[in-house]
Amino acid sequence: MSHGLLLAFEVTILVLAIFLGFEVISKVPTLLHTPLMSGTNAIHGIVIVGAMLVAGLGHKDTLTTVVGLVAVVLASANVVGGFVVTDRMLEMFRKREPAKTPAAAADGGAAGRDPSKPEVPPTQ
Amino acid sequence: MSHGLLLAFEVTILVLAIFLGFEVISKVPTLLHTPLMSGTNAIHGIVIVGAMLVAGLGHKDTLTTVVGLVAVVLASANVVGGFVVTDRMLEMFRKREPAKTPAAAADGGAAGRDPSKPEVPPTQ
Amino acid sequence: MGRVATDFAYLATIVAFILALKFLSHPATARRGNWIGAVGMLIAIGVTFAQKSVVSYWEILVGMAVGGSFGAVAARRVKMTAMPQMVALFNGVGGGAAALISLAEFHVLAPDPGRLHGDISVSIILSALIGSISFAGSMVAFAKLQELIQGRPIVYLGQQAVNGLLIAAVVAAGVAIVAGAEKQWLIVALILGALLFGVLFVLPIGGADMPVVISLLNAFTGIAAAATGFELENNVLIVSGMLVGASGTLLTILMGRAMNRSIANVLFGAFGQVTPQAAATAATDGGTVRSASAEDVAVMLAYAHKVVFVPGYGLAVAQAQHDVRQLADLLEQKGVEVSYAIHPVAGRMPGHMNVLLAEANVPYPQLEEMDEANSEFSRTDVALVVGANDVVNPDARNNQGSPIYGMPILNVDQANAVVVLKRSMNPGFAGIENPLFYNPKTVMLFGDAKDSITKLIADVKTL
Amino acid sequence: MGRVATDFAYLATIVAFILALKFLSHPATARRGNWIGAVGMLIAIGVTFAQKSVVSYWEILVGMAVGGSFGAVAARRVKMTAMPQMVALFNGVGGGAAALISLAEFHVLAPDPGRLHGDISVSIILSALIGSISFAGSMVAFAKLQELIQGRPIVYLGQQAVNGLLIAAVVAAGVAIVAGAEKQWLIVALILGALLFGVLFVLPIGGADMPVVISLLNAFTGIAAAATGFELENNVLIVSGMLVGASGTLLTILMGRAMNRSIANVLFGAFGQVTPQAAATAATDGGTVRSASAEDVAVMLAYAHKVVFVPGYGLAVAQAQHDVRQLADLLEQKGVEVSYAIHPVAGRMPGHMNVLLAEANVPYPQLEEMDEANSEFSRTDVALVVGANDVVNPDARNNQGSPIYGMPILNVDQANAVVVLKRSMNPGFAGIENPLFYNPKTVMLFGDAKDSITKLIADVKTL
Ligand SMILES: NC(=O)c1ccc[n+]([C@@H]2O[C@H](COP(=O)([O-])OP(=O)(O)OC[C@H]3O[C@@H](n4cnc5c(N)ncnc54)[C@H](OP(=O)(O)O)[C@@H]3O)[C@@H](O)[C@H]2O)c1
Ligand SMILES: NC(=O)c1ccc[n+]([C@@H]2O[C@H](COP(=O)([O-])OP(=O)(O)OC[C@H]3O[C@@H](n4cnc5c(N)ncnc54)[C@H](OP(=O)(O)O)[C@@H]3O)[C@@H](O)[C@H]2O)c1
Repeated sequence: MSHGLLLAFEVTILVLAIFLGFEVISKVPTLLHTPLMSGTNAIHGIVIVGAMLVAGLGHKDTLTTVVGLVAVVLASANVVGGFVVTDRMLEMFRKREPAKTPAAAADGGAAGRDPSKPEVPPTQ
Repeated sequence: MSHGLLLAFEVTILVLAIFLGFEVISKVPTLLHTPLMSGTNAIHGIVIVGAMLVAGLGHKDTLTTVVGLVAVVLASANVVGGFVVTDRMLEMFRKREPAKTPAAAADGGAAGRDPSKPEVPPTQ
Repeated sequence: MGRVATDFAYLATIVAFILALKFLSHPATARRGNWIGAVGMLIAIGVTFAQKSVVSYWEILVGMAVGGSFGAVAARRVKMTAMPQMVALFNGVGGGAAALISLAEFHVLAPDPGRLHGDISVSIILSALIGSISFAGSMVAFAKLQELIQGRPIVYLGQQAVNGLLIAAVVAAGVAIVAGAEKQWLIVALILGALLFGVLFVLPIGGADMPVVISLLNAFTGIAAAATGFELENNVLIVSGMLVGASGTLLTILMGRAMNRSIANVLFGAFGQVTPQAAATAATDGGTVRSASAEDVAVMLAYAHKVVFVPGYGLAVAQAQHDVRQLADLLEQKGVEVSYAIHPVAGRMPGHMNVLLAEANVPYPQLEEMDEANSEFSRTDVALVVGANDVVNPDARNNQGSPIYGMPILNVDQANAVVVLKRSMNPGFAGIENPLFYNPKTVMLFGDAKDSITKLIADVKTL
Repeated sequence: MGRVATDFAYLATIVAFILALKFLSHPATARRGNWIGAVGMLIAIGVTFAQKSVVSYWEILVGMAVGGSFGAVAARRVKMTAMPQMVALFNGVGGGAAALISLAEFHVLAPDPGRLHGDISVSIILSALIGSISFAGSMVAFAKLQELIQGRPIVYLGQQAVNGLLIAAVVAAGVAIVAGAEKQWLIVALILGALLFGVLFVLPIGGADMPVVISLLNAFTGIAAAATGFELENNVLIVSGMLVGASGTLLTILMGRAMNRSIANVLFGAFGQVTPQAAATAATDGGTVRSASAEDVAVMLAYAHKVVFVPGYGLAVAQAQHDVRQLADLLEQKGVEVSYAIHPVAGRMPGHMNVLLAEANVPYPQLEEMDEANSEFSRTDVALVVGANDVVNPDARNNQGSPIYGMPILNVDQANAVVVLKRSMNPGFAGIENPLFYNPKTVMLFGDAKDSITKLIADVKTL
């Protein structure tokens, strides 16, 4: 397979990825815009693969070594920070799900409560 | 590029096409199920490319010639018939859009009406 | 045209097909989508002609002329109501073409055993196998819908076992070929076995389930085309075939869901057999059926404020759409408010009623989808059910034991009065009793829908 | 691991990322989606380690330890309210990494001019260019949001012309390289020029528009990563990068749409400048503003049947979410029905209010989206607007000349009474006057939101 054919295949792959990217996101609720931005941010941390390929080369000169090392540092920060920040954001959102007030206005039932149970109504 | 690498690229392309196919169709109204079935039917008529590649070969034996020719006949029927049938179906659906009975009950005002105007109630 | 240029040119076809699918999924753009797909196909054909390895132009052109004109004529001539079998036919020939390509490729590439790359032989086998099943299955579907053979499910004892053994044998032949036994007779045997399997697979499925089956076989042909792409190392075949394979699979599931049936139930349930107990319950109900004359019904209609037509499969059978439209116009002239309630799976293919009524030029604003229609039955004087049955069966709402329980229906029983036009007390597609007919609000007007409507027109005119 | 095995293994990463995106798009599965993405990334890293050409493990491991621990600590430590600048930071470093990879590749591959394939040099240029812009732009966005530099748009005469000339020069350098002038200094100059352009491009954009800009730069980094994939002939980079490039572009458009602004307006409109005429109209309105004391408001709240809290950007600034929750609990104990009306673009990032209120453990059923909330204002006694302004501005509904005309708003003016908590009569993000404050139904409670709420809590307790 020639270099040109390889390129043709790569471009085909690129085009499919463009359509797929658009389709998947097409109907996302406003609520998720920020976490989704952050999640895709983590995904483009995939440049770490490129950084590893450069930094991992044997017999390289000083410039390549330094540039490769810095690229790995930056890409790793992107990957780890990206996924962790996204997870923290989504953890916040998730808290919303359980809810449901057992309406324990004055029944003093607080003692018997399991702390791992879904949210307890705010009746402090 | 080795045969194996070519295959790896082809499989990548295949996987992207699977996801894309699912995503694009995911929210289609019942009304369009039949025309969509027919439209995708026309698209897989793309086997005509394969049939042409076989039938177009030079120096082929009788079996290949006959099989290739029959394949071209079948694939062409698929392509032409598929697109024409789909178009006829969708033409029927389209008829719904314009409609517009010029509601010329007894007011005689039909003369002054702009036919491009939005829908008028059907009270003929 | 060199290989690289070819691949880039084919990319245009790929993009066109993706856009075609996107456009086809929206009512307003669907027709344009079909055209975009056709343009993409033209590009692919042009590019293929320009390929170096393609030298025998005449054979191709003759083949195209023959196949293309057959396709064009058949597609132009067919009646709107025969669309599903046309789709089946075109789907089948596509699958057949894929299988033949694989046969020829095998013949060309494997003069001696043990010469093929594993992935090439796997794709040749898959394309031959799936393409053949799709061809044979589609032909049976065509024959059933065209009533060349009996539409009812054909079942016999041990059917599943026979089918299972057959497909196992076919797969074994495939494995042998991939393992290196690259003999001509093996692939021919494989194709013949797959053809037989295709026939046996579709025979036990009821005629009315054919749209779903055709959709599935459509996905099959797509997958066969994609496999052909691997054989020929051709991206446009891989992508286009697999787009159809994936979207067709999803569409099949969606179609089943619209009927509230699983795909397994459609394929192996032999739905639509004559079920004795369904007929038996008919009398047990104890309710009485009131039958009315056309004159009575004409009076009801003419003096109503609001009449809703509820078309079903019987309308298609009787080809009564033009007469219905005429009756509706007549009633409107008399000041009656008229509309049509369209159930998504009324008839035998999705969108069936829309196509029929559009053919009769029914004005679009009078067509109401299920939810809209259901919100209006309570203020409807007469619901006129024309050859519909299952889609107005209140058991779907009330009777947990009913096979159609859970399917959303048109609640015609909320109208002040219901008139049902059908020929007998026979059940509809699901083969079950309909309590609506025993409802005191309901009167039956027996007879062919077209005849009954014609009489109603005559009678309304005299009022 | 050979090249072919590597490519198949990377396919697992591609599938994981596609699934991650699909899951991230639905509230119920979003968190799982993020995890699937992380697993995909781990696979890709493992596969890359196993590649033959990767021999210097230690450098990579040291780099990962440094970068990874910085990322982890920063991401763990950051306050919820500082999320947008964190995302900007991580986005920037990703873009920087892409640019550096291209620099190194160029250095390795092009010791002499005229040696690179055209597509390789084009992708090196694109990745260096776009990656650098993304890096510099993200850093400016970070600095603006972190208030290291002034958030207001920085504008000067001829700005667009300067930016235009700069980008033209950078592109010219790129074209020269592709044309064969493969000199080290040219690509270094290109990177420096792109960095400067990134800074100048983001400086004139207002701090509050930063979420949209970050989303755009996010797409940029994705595209840079895809270009890196072409350089290295690596599919996982091409697909993953382009998925982010495409989905990020669409997300940017959707974010703009949610604010009823075009992307061009966000990027070049310098929205949020001090607009003199906006301040001028303040007095002309002629209406009077009623200011109330905390005691008065406490009485209104305690004796209401239904109170709706309307949080906005001021709530985030004042960090008053915990106090608001406390006040709401107190009111509930007194038998008042309490809910929160969440506008989709209240605050400075989509979902901002949800994150803040979730942090304060506000029960989910009390959070109401815009449409739901709007249907209830007419039966609301008091709408308590806490640091919101534009999202409750009736001009968006009534005044065709308003810059925010057409944006859907929370119709608090349909409540019986409105209380607005803010520090002054200053406008909000859009820099425009709000007639709500002059509405006879409205009273203002001036002061920092946290202070005001604390006072309200104390006063309600005494009642
Ligand atoms: N639309 C789809 O995509 C699709 C696909 C597959 C299956 N289905 C199934 O098909 C059914 C559709 O429901 P449906 O209510 O439209 O039809 P149906 O339940 O099949 O009932 C049709 C009725 O029309 C009557 N009929 C037949 N020929 C007639 C004629 N010439 N004149 C007057 N009446 C005639 C029949 O009764 P007589 O024999 O007594 O006249 C029959 O009861 C559903 O069960 C659905 O799940 C739909
Ligand atoms: N959510 C997003 O994704 C997003 C992104 C970019 C832009 N935007 C834009 O941001 C705006 C959001 O509307 P909004 O109503 O939430 O905010 P806003 O219109 O910006 O108004 C915020 C108000 O809070 C007040 N405030 C500030 N600090 C305060 C404090 N410590 N205590 C009490 N009040 C304080 C300010 O008035 P004082 O100075 O008088 O106190 C200001 O009027 C919209 O225009 C939207 O288009 C949103």
